[in-house]
Amino acid sequence: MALSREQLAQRVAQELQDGFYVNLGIGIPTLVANYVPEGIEVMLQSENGLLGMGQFPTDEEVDADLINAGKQTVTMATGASLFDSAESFAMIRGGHVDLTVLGAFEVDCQGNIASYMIPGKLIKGMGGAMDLVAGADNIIVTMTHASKHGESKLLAECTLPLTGKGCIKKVLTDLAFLEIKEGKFHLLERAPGVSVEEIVKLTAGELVVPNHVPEMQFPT
Amino acid sequence: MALSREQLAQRVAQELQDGFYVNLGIGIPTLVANYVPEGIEVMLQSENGLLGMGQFPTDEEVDADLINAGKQTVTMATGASLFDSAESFAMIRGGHVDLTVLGAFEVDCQGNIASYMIPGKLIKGMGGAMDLVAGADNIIVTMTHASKHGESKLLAECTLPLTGKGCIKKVLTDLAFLEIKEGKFHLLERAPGVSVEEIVKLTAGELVVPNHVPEMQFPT
Amino acid sequence: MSGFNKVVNSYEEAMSGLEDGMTLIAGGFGLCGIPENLIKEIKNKGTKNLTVVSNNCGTTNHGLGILLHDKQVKKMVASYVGENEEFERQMMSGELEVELTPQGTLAEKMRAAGAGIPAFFTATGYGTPVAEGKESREINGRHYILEESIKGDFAIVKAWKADTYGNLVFRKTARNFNPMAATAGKITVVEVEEIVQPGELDPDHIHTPGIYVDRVILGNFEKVIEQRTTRPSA
Amino acid sequence: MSGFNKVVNSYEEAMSGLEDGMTLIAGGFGLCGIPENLIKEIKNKGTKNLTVVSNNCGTTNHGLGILLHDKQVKKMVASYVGENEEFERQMMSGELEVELTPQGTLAEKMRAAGAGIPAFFTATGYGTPVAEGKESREINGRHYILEESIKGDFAIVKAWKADTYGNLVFRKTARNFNPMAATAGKITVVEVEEIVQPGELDPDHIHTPGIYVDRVILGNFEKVIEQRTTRPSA
Repeated sequence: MALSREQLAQRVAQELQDGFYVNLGIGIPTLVANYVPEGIEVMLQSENGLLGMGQFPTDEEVDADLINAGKQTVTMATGASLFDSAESFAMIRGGHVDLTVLGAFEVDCQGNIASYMIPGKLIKGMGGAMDLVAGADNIIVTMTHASKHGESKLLAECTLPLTGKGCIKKVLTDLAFLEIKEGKFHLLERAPGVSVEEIVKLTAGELVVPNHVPEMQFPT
Repeated sequence: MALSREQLAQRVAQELQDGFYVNLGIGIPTLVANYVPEGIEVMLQSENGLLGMGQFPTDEEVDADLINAGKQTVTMATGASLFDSAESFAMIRGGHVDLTVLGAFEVDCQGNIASYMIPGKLIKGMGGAMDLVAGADNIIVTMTHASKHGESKLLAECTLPLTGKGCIKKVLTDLAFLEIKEGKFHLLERAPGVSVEEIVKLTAGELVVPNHVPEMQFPT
Repeated sequence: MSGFNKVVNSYEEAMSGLEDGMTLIAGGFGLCGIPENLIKEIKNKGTKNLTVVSNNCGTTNHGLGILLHDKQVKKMVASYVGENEEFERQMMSGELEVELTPQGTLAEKMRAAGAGIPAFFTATGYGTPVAEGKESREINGRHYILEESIKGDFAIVKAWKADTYGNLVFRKTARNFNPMAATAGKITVVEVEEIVQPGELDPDHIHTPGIYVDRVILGNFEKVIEQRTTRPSA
Repeated sequence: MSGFNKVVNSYEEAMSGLEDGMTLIAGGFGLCGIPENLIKEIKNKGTKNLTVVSNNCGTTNHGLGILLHDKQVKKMVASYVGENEEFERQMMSGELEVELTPQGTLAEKMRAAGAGIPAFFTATGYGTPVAEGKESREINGRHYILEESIKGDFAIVKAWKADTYGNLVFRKTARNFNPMAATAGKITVVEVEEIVQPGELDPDHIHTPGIYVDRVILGNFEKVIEQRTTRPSA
């Protein structure tokens, strides 16, 4: 079975370490905050100028001056700090964020990522994504492995305009957890019930498959 | 008579305008603060991180955490702000300071200034002077016109290592107030009782002397 | 009246001098921390052919988005188009020139302009469409591109409080691009929720010193929320 | 204990990992806002061949100056030598390598290192000895030189207050180079006058977010004044 959005978030959350400063992109990455493992504390960085993002506010707590990068109303966690956009991206560009999680349309086995536009169809803009992928050492891309029509999004070479070049090392799809190194995808784990064959079929870029590919583990 | 240190400061103070943000260098420039004309308000920028420098503290007010760029204890004027050194030099380099006053060993008629070292003899370091002369549009250099041995310090070409190139337009010496333009010194005013001949004799760089050179005026 | 008093009393005066074809830098992130009434004044003035530099262009009906209706904007420099249909439509149709700029690069371009730094190297955008036409260079084994600073004829800024000298304090994430925008305008106009006397703001807490600010005006803010997201009360 | 607790309880622990030949970035301006006891610990450790990056090198008997006595410093990157005879002596005699760097350029080099900007253009120093060996370029009719960022293996910082997460607040002009230094160290150690609990510092008033800080230690400060200058009491 392909992973649900919640399972994607849960699997990413397993990569968190105590004391990590983490930037979570819009969409599935945002859900990761709901699955921080017991005994671990992380601080969430929101690139519009907040380190230590808290949960959503109650109706009474809503403050138009306190939003996250997805423009949602939020609260501050204890020990939070506020700063301007230049400082925020100094943190990001300077490599001070321990983990960045973001979505993508395509990745390829050179570590390239495309996530901000589909020429002629869709232009969202890159927002902070180009800075995040260029600045972080530790990035996890969360995405669907293939389109609804079965076209792989893990390519030999991205077809869409790039968000970043040679910067992605870890990809979590709804089917598999993969590492990118030496110009190849390396299959690390498969989603529960998903066969290696299916993953191979839906991965267009060169894929290295070890003898044993463990299933992802989720707490029950 | 050559101007006293106080008169140099007084003459510079006549260039102040209401609402000016001013950086005063160490030495004679610092004295300018004592002669701000009636009805005019200026704010003093101290490049170590203070805008709105006040007078010296009383014994009771002395605070080791509040000093000026000359490392003297100071106070804050009403409406002062504090900031870090990067912000301070953003103001300076970005051209936000309205007037900069600083000393020099030599200037020349190309607008070059030398003020931070005499090879083999003296190395003070440039401190913030290189940033100040590069960042400001409106600079007044205060200096003695010649050495004790009668050697001009207003040269055709500086002999000492430069602090800045082509950035000086106004020079106030103990003998004269001069403008630098089109590769020449232009005599604007002479110190009371100082003859044009004496100024000509002590100016090594090309000097343009108009028919009438007014004496500087000082309040009595 | 002190030469440092920056307070103006009408929006007309606040935006006087803004002319067709000028470059306008605006603070704000989405609809958070935007100078709402300065933007409305620009709409009322009908100034045309503006180049607007701002992370977003508001939404279709709020913030900078209202300048798109009457085609007041010739060119937009922004990082994000999403959530503004009119912006996307004018961009796709070619009516509006758009220079998509990464968010951190945009913030740094504004800061650099204010700080007298004409250009800087950044890894952001290397190997992407953003790098086209720009110098790239390898430094210590990494690839970077050269980005130029971006200065505005006008900067419009939203702060929480100002004193009459133009010292500014921002509130929470409404700070965002505002401090950099304030430094990057030849003329910087700030709209605030409260004006206090000099000396009332703690000098250690001032985010933007008044040296960057030319005009301050007291405004009433609507503060539209784009994504009101809540959890149940306990 | 939280993964974000940065507090250490001994100077030995605070400076552990500092080794011969490393680059050390230090906050402070003259003797104002210097991490006094972190410097003393380096003297006690006897670490040698250091490259020290700081606006000044203290005075002969205080601050970083105490590292000059035992020749612990191989190279000094600073803007100002004056008022420290031993510094000047070692520089003139060639015992100490010195890279004189304009004060604003030095501050920006530290900030750039922390902000992932490897190099930037500045007009400061163009046409002077500072420009030697550096690229220069004309941009929009002005001349600039290219300056590279400067990163430290260690940064030592003095703040007024910290919370246990390493969020910092500075006081008056003791702020100076400290916030930039804090961002520029691979390991950043901060000595403070007071440690408070997370949540006690107003998030809007924090000058340096804890993300830049690795270790915090509570210190006792002598705060030597270089130029005590007073006016008569009224």
